[in-house]
Amino acid sequence: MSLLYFVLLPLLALFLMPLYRKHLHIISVMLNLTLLTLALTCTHTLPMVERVAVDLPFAITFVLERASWLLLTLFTLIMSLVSLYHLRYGNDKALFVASTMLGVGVSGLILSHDLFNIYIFFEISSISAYLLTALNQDVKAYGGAIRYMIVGAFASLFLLLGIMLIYLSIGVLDIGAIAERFGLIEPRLQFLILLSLFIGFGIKAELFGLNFWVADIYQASRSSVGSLFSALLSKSYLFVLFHLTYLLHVSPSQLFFLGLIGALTFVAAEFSAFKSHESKRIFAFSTLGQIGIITLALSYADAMLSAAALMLILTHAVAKTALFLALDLLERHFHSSHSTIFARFHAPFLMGIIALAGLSLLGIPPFAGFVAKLSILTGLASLEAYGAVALILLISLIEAAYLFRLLTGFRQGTGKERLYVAWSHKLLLGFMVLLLLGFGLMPEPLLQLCQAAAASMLGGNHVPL
Amino acid sequence: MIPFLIIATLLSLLAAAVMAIYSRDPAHSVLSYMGFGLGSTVLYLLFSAPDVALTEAVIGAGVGALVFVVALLQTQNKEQP
Amino acid sequence: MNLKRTLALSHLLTGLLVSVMIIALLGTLRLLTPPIDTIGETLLHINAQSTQVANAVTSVVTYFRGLDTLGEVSILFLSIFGVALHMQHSTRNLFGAHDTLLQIGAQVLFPLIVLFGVYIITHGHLSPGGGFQGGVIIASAFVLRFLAYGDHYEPSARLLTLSESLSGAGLVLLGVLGLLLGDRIFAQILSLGTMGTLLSGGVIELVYLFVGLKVAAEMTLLSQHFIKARDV
Amino acid sequence: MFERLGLVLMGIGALFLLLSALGLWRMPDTLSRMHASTKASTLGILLVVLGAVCHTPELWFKLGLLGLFVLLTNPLSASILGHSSYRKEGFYSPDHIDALKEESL
Repeated sequence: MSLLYFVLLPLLALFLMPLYRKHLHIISVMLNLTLLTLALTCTHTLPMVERVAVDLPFAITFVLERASWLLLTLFTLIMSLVSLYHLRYGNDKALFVASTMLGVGVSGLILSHDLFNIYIFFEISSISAYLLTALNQDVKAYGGAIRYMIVGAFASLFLLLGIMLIYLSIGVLDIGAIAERFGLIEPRLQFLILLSLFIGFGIKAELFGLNFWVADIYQASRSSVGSLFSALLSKSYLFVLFHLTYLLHVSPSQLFFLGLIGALTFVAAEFSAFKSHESKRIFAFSTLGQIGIITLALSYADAMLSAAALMLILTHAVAKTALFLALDLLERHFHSSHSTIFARFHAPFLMGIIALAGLSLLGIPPFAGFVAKLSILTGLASLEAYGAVALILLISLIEAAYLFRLLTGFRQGTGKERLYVAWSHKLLLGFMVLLLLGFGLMPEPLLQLCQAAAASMLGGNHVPL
Repeated sequence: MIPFLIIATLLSLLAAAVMAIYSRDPAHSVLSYMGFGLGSTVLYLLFSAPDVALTEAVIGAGVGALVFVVALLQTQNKEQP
Repeated sequence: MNLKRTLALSHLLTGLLVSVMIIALLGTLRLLTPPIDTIGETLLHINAQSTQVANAVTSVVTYFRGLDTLGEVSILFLSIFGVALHMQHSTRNLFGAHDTLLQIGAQVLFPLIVLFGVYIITHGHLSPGGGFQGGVIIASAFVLRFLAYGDHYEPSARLLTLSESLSGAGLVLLGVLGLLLGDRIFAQILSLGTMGTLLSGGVIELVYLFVGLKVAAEMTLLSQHFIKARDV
Repeated sequence: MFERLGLVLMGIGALFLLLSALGLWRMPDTLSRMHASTKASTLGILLVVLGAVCHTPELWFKLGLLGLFVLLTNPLSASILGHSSYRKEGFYSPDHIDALKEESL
């Protein structure tokens, strides 16, 4: 079993496209389920290290340890769910190409331990994200895609600058080798490298100050694409950012800066979500808010908090996927995603899904989101960061306010228009909510997985040279 | 000799880039862009990277300029229907 | 968000970028103590041992960093797919010239240019060049025909797509075969031959062949889409 | 000996190229500029190629192909340029004879 299959199999499926051009949706489901199975079979053989072509220092190394395994499983799961969701809508070539490529990009991002290879996967995932944004082929979609492209070009420029400076000064690109020699670089140059890497990944991970574009992109694209963006794309960039941060042993003041950025992201995003009235914008800003909390928690470089942050990544990804897919059903029916449409129809099932997933997002007891948020709060309290605790609790009120506003919008207009939801979609959405509920009631196994992952992420998971 | 050539090429690159930005006629900009591509080809050759030079000559000065020319023709068609 | 604000934003970002780059360059000029010299030596040493390829750049591109090349090929595929998706309704040719001299010239030059491209691809492991460059050169022969013949020249889009896809699949399959038969991606499953001859380098030559075919088909498709695009 | 000859030939070729560039700079209109640039530069490049062959004779095949390629493409592109320039602005002729007008372009 080789780790490269996570990259090679989707590429093969993509290049063989002309052979089965009528059945792309079925191939997509089969591919993603295969990858999910592959990811699950890797459980017992962690950590796995694989070298491409030659040995170090020129080798590209692929590493699968606890943390990246957790994310890889999550990504393949989400991809499978989304492709199952699209099964009913038939053959869509553009969606197939872009989403499969996005899968290649994000799995490469978390698997690869070579900085330039990471850049390649960064580009692959970015370009597929532009394509996904432009999927609707109308003026709004093109505008969003072009804006995304300009921002993305800046991100990759800064990333390339950082990579170039690293290669010029120590002559290696493998992350483990860089971590060993990073201390040898002149401190001012170190700061410059960290800054450009931070800007590069921060733009894509939608951090504060660099995220002015996010809501427009989500609004321009389809809702089902939004689920891919918020569950896969930003999470993988965030993972790489913090993976590098931990490996390079950045100073406490720089970690504090990251935490500050996280807190600012959180506050700004939740306020913006409160102000907006378009459901896709609201969920986009809420994704930003969650990313803020995750950044804040990860910036403490503490085992318990990092585990909690990983848990939040998992629960948030599943909840957001359910929300966006439900929204996509609405959008396909009404051709709009303004929050007033919620008052126009009668669909108790969809309403229930949105409500339950929203509750999990908010952190209400029987759901998995609650466990994640609670462990973040207790972790912060055990580090005596009471300011952060108070901030999260306070801002969560705002989150509660806009989510309840959305839900009351639902209740007002009962019985106007019936919305038919196919049983397969019901099954899919119900599965996701049950997943959230199940992990909320029995959080122990998941928490243990997250703790092991956090330990391996913080421990530097050093690849022996 | 080589350092002098490098500096001369760099200066002409700078001139080509400035001309590409500030010339009024878009066609002149495209021409300057092609000049920029050729200049960088020479630069790569001077740095003894013939592979990169070949790529730059074919893609930078050839295909890139073709895309610009096509875009130029399309927009001009739009202006005078 | 209107155009003005977007523009202002991009100016701001450009300013930021330029200042950071200038600072970086000024800083690096003083601070760097490059260890690069040693890398080149090591690389040539490894290359002589493991690949038997005269052009060391080629063995870096296709073998040591084969995965990166695969990624770049798929980036190219993705961007050309994007262009094709949004420009697919071609109506008329932009260059409607009917110049007899140009047509005859194109007829004479077409096989020569293709031959040159094939030469560049197949000699990628011996001299500067390789799949990317040769592929683009072959595509430029097709561009010449587009220019000369206007609407009367339509290469089969189906054939182009098929050759593009199959060469990409061949590239990935080569990697998978390396994983299955050897121990790593693009492992040398063929004999290496002696350095400097045409049939040396084993898998590397095949990789460049596939890359060249793919790039040629992709670039031809791309230029066809651009030249025959409907009024935007 | 042959090396010396090759260098001289290359020098003459470079001189022709310089002259053609000068003509491109100094001539008044498109057609006369092309007159200066195409002929002189074709000759110049061929002389440079010939000089290179004399300088390193083992490259004769590739350099011969290069010369052939230049001979094929340079006049062709010049003719296309001339045609399109004529179609755009015509040319100056003191006795108002325009032989190209009768041809269908």
